[in-house]
Amino acid sequence: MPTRHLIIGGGTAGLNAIRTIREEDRGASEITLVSAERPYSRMVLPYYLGQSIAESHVFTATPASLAAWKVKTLIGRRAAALDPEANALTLDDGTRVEYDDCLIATGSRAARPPIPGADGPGLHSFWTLEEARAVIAAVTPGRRVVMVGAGFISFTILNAILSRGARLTIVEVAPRILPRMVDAGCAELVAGWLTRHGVAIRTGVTVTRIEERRGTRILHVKKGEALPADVVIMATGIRTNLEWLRDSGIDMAEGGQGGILVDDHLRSSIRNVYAAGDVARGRNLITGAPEVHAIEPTAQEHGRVVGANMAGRDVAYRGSLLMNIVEVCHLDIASFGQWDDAAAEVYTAVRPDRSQYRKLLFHGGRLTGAMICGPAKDIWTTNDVGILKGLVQSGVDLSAWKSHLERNPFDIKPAFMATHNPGRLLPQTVLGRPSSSPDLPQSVNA
Amino acid sequence: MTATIEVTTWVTRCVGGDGSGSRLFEEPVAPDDTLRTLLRRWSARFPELEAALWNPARTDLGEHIEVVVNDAVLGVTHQLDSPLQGGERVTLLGQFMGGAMVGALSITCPPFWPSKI
Amino acid sequence: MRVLALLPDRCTGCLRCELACSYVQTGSFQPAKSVIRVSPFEGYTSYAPYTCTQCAEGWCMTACPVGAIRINAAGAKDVLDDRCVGCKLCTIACPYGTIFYDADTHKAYKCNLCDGAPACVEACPTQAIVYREAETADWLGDFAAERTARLLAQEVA
Amino acid sequence: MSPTATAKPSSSTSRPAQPLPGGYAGKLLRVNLSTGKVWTQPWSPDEMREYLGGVGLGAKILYDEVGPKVHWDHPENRLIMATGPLAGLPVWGTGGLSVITRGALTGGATSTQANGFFGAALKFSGYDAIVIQGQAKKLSYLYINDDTVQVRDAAHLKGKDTWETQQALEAEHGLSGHRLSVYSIGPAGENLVRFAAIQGDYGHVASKNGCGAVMGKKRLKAVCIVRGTKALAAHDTRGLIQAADDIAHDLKTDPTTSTLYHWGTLFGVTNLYKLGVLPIKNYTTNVTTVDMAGWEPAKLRHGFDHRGHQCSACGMHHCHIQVIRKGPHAGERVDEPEYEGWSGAGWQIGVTDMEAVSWLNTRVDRACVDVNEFGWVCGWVMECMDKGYLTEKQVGLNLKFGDAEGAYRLLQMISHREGFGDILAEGVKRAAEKVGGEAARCAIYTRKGASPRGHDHRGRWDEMLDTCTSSNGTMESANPTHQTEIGLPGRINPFDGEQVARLTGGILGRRHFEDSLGGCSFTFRTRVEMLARALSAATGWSYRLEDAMRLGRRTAAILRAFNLRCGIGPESEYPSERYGSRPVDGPAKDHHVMDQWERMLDVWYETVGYDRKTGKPKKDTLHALGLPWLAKDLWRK
Repeated sequence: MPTRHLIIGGGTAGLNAIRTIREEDRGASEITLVSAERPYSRMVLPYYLGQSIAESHVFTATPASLAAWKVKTLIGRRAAALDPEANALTLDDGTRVEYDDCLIATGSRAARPPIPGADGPGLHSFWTLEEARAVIAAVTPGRRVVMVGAGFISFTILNAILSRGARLTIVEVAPRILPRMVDAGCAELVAGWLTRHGVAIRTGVTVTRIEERRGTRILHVKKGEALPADVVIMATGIRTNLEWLRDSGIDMAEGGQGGILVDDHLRSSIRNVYAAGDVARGRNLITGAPEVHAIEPTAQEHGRVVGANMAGRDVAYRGSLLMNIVEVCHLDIASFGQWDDAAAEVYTAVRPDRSQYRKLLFHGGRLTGAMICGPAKDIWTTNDVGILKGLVQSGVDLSAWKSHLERNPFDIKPAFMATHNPGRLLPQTVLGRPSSSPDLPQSVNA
Repeated sequence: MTATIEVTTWVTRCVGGDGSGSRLFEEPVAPDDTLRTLLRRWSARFPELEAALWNPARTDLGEHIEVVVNDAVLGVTHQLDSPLQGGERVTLLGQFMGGAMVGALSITCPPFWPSKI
Repeated sequence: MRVLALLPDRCTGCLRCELACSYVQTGSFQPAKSVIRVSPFEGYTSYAPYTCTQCAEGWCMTACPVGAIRINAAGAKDVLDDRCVGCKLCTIACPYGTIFYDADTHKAYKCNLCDGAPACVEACPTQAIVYREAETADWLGDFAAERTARLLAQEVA
Repeated sequence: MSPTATAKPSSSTSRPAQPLPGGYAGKLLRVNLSTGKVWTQPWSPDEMREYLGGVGLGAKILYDEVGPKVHWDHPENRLIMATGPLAGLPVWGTGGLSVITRGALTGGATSTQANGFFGAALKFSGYDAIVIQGQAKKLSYLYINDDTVQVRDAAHLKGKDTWETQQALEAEHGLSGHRLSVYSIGPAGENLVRFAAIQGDYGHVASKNGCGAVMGKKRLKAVCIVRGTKALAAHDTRGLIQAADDIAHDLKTDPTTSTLYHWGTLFGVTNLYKLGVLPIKNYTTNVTTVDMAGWEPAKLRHGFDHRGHQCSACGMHHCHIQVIRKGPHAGERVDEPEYEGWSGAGWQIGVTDMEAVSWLNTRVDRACVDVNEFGWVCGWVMECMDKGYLTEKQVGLNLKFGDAEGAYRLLQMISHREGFGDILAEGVKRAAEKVGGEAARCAIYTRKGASPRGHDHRGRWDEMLDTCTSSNGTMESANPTHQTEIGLPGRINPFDGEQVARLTGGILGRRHFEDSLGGCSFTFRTRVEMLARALSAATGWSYRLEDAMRLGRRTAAILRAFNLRCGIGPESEYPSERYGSRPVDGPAKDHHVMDQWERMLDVWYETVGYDRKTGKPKKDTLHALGLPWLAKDLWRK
């Protein structure tokens, strides 16, 4: 009898697991996908909002491609309870699905702060496709949009909101923008850039209450004037979808970001139950510590590693690198690894006239974190993004280069080459083999 | 009775050299030899040199080898049909600037990158 | 597979490869849009071209959330313009710094080996870029180490 | 740029929209250093077609905007840094820059070329040329990053030599290699040395007629351009690349150009020596006991740690950075001397130690004066001291032929105008006139104030005639290249003045055409027909050999008209006594150019169609060249 794989969650982790299983077994096993939504890519929703792509573009699998992959689908159903002893999942409609092994990849959802009025109707989050549709309907030319939260999520949709012709104000409780993605120096540069591009930014502002007055939302704040808004988007963080596992007996971290504890094969405390993506407390590549990254690249690698292991290979995972990139008004901002490490030796440089910022963080000779900011048009910005990632990823010894880089943190390419990074990186693959083109539906049929 | 023929610069490539340095040849001079008869006889031994030194009809010199006789460019003390006494030093000097297109008929390479568009 | 072998000792830094590449990328000469990029390694005296290694992992390809990067007939990872949304995930996933974002088209772009007839190879007047059957390798490492060592020594002095 | 406007900037408004031809950025960058104002000026396809770019464009702007009372040091003098339609395209060696201005040596027009990446960077930034006027209040530099153009304070660059200036700007902007092209003056330019040059990209020099003094007078230390991100299109890219390939093939395989391809101009030393054209010790001799076999190109390169340092898109093995092997300057990185360096910083001043020449040559570029004029000045001082015409007390040091370190000290004195250096900084003609007596009779220059390239023109009459009759402060026809293509004989008697004059006049225009395209005179040493083909493919207009020569001759005529307006006429078309003397030994010993000079001038004037008496291009000539407006200007009386 073929092995029965169960994938719970149709996001990045789940889909990558399915694709990898099929790359490995060419269709020999049974795969069942349980997903509350049709599989789509959250990463591209901002481009749908910004009208540069059609809605159809967001889907990462279609009924036809899932059929071609020979995946049995239970779309629109939520997982309700897992019984690891019985190797069975119960869905919200009571259906029971049995498995030989399963992957928990139920992801996360937008969180709302406990502000009076913040959970009322007419207030938006931007996380799911459904929420994106609502924002699209609400944000029209000339409308006053207030985004609460100046973090990564709000920055990913900033361009799209402006491109829809709305007027945008960003309100942030912290004293500066992007508190969890960049440091203060970079934040200042970005804030200046955004202000010059017509975005109103109010930092250090605590929203105390949101009320509705004749169709207009009024955001009352602790100090200063209340803000009127036609549309309010709450971009105040996310929460993992793990409540349904409460009684499963699977080990999870308490407090903090929570998350399912996993080993280096991304197995949970139950041997045939894997976890991946936002719900998994996976290994950090740099520190080795288990943590929830809740970023797309981590979900993707998790999914592939799990898929390979479910398909019977023995693939240990080295860990994921924390990394983010966002472009706002043609300014690129990216960070890698432990960019916010107080214990690190830090070199920074700013070129205010070119809106460029660099930060390099070292432990000894090793680059453990990096930050880069600069105009997207500047070819040397985009050139160096990947090189910084490579240096952090390879963990090469840069001792000989430290004083050079301290003087000029922008001049990274010679250091990258001279320390033989391409040579170190070339043998590295996530699955211990070359990756395939992601066009599996056709090749499975063939 | 001989004349010394000195071959220098790129012209040495036509007589088995590497394009630098110089090569010396002692060539017997017959009683009724002119510079032309001497050079015609001598250059016939080196097909590449012959093609470079003379025009295609072999009636006159080509245009990118300077012929210097006893430190004077041809045309000053010697013409091509001047008689030789023996003991002359005839230098074949590759022009390093100037000259005419004779040997280098352009070979058009097949178009490459435009084919992409 | 045939790969772009980069032979830095032959490079004189004329940047003709960048002209050729940008022409293939954009239809005009605009080295800022080239995906092969020549950098200096010892002040103004040592240059070398650098471009995608077409690595086995294909970090850009696996990172793409919409499957916009595929392997083409020449074996190169290639961006499908009509799929790419311009999210830049590939640019942070690639540890080599060889996939770029075009601010004009809002798409990622990279070396696709010109579908098997690389323009940079044709354009290079010193054969510093050769398209040949080989394992891809760290083409510049030794060269860069040698040339930059003197530079670093001077800085210390 | 309307043909009749004089001495005022043209309006940039209300031009009919015409599609931009291929190869052009379409705009001129204008900078007024007095006011700090920076603006752009579109130029029309009609103007592009008739003036091309480079010296063609520059000559026209100079004629239109610099009146006779605007001397070289007047704030309203224009410093034009122009490139041309092939710059930035994949034809070999097309990073070209032409500097056009009213120069400090002749007081007339200057057109002097350099390469590297400046021209390409300019085009990729969206400009075909920079036209600089006015005078900054304090030392400044011009920064260009696409549309961001700023006049910036250069106090921190004061006194720096040109290589130091480029390094400082690279560090300041965090851009090295070809990501930042810098052309600057050295101390010599800052101190208004009359033969100060403009150097860029480590070894490329626009050196003639004191263009660096003009830049210094404007208090402009440097122009630096970030590579630029704009697109440049060719009309017919396939045709352009085919033409570029054909030119490259020609350069590699044609017997004469293949020498340049492999060795650059290094062959000059041994070749020209054999013809008596290598200047040795200020024209006091043409023979040496040095074994010339050691001066063959391979020997000049052998053992140096060499680095190719080519210009934009170039495949020649021409420009190199080398490291000094031994001696007091071992380890120093220098730009491999061109022939002119081996001659001006070497043979002309009696220095035959290769390491020393190599070092001194780059030091000349860094202090930034013209290496030829430096050679004539320095060699003149050496000879005069040797003969007792100048004393150690006068000069401030004892300088002998062959003393490279002493020559360097003299260079420093000149570039800082210290002591006797202040007189020498005026150039060899003015210094000789000032010192007078027997010393004056040893100096090598033209009566116009220009001086020869690094040759002994007493064995190369075509170049002497060219140097004396030219309107750009140096040779303007240069040595013949593929002259049979335009119906001229491939071989002449070099000591038959009439033949020489006919050839020199006959090739007039070719060089002006080349220098209008934005490329290098060495990679353009192919047939004009091939260049015209590349230009046609780039622009979409059809140019043939005749068009090329006509356009070049137009430019020559405009420059000549400019000079005549400045009062520089046929009366000054003579070499100095020493320059035109009879060689005392060597291959050209029996030939004295002055015996035939008047006849040479007659024939030259007849050949180029200029009036022998007034020096003006004849009315017919101007009409034939399509310059009726210039005919009106010149012959209105």
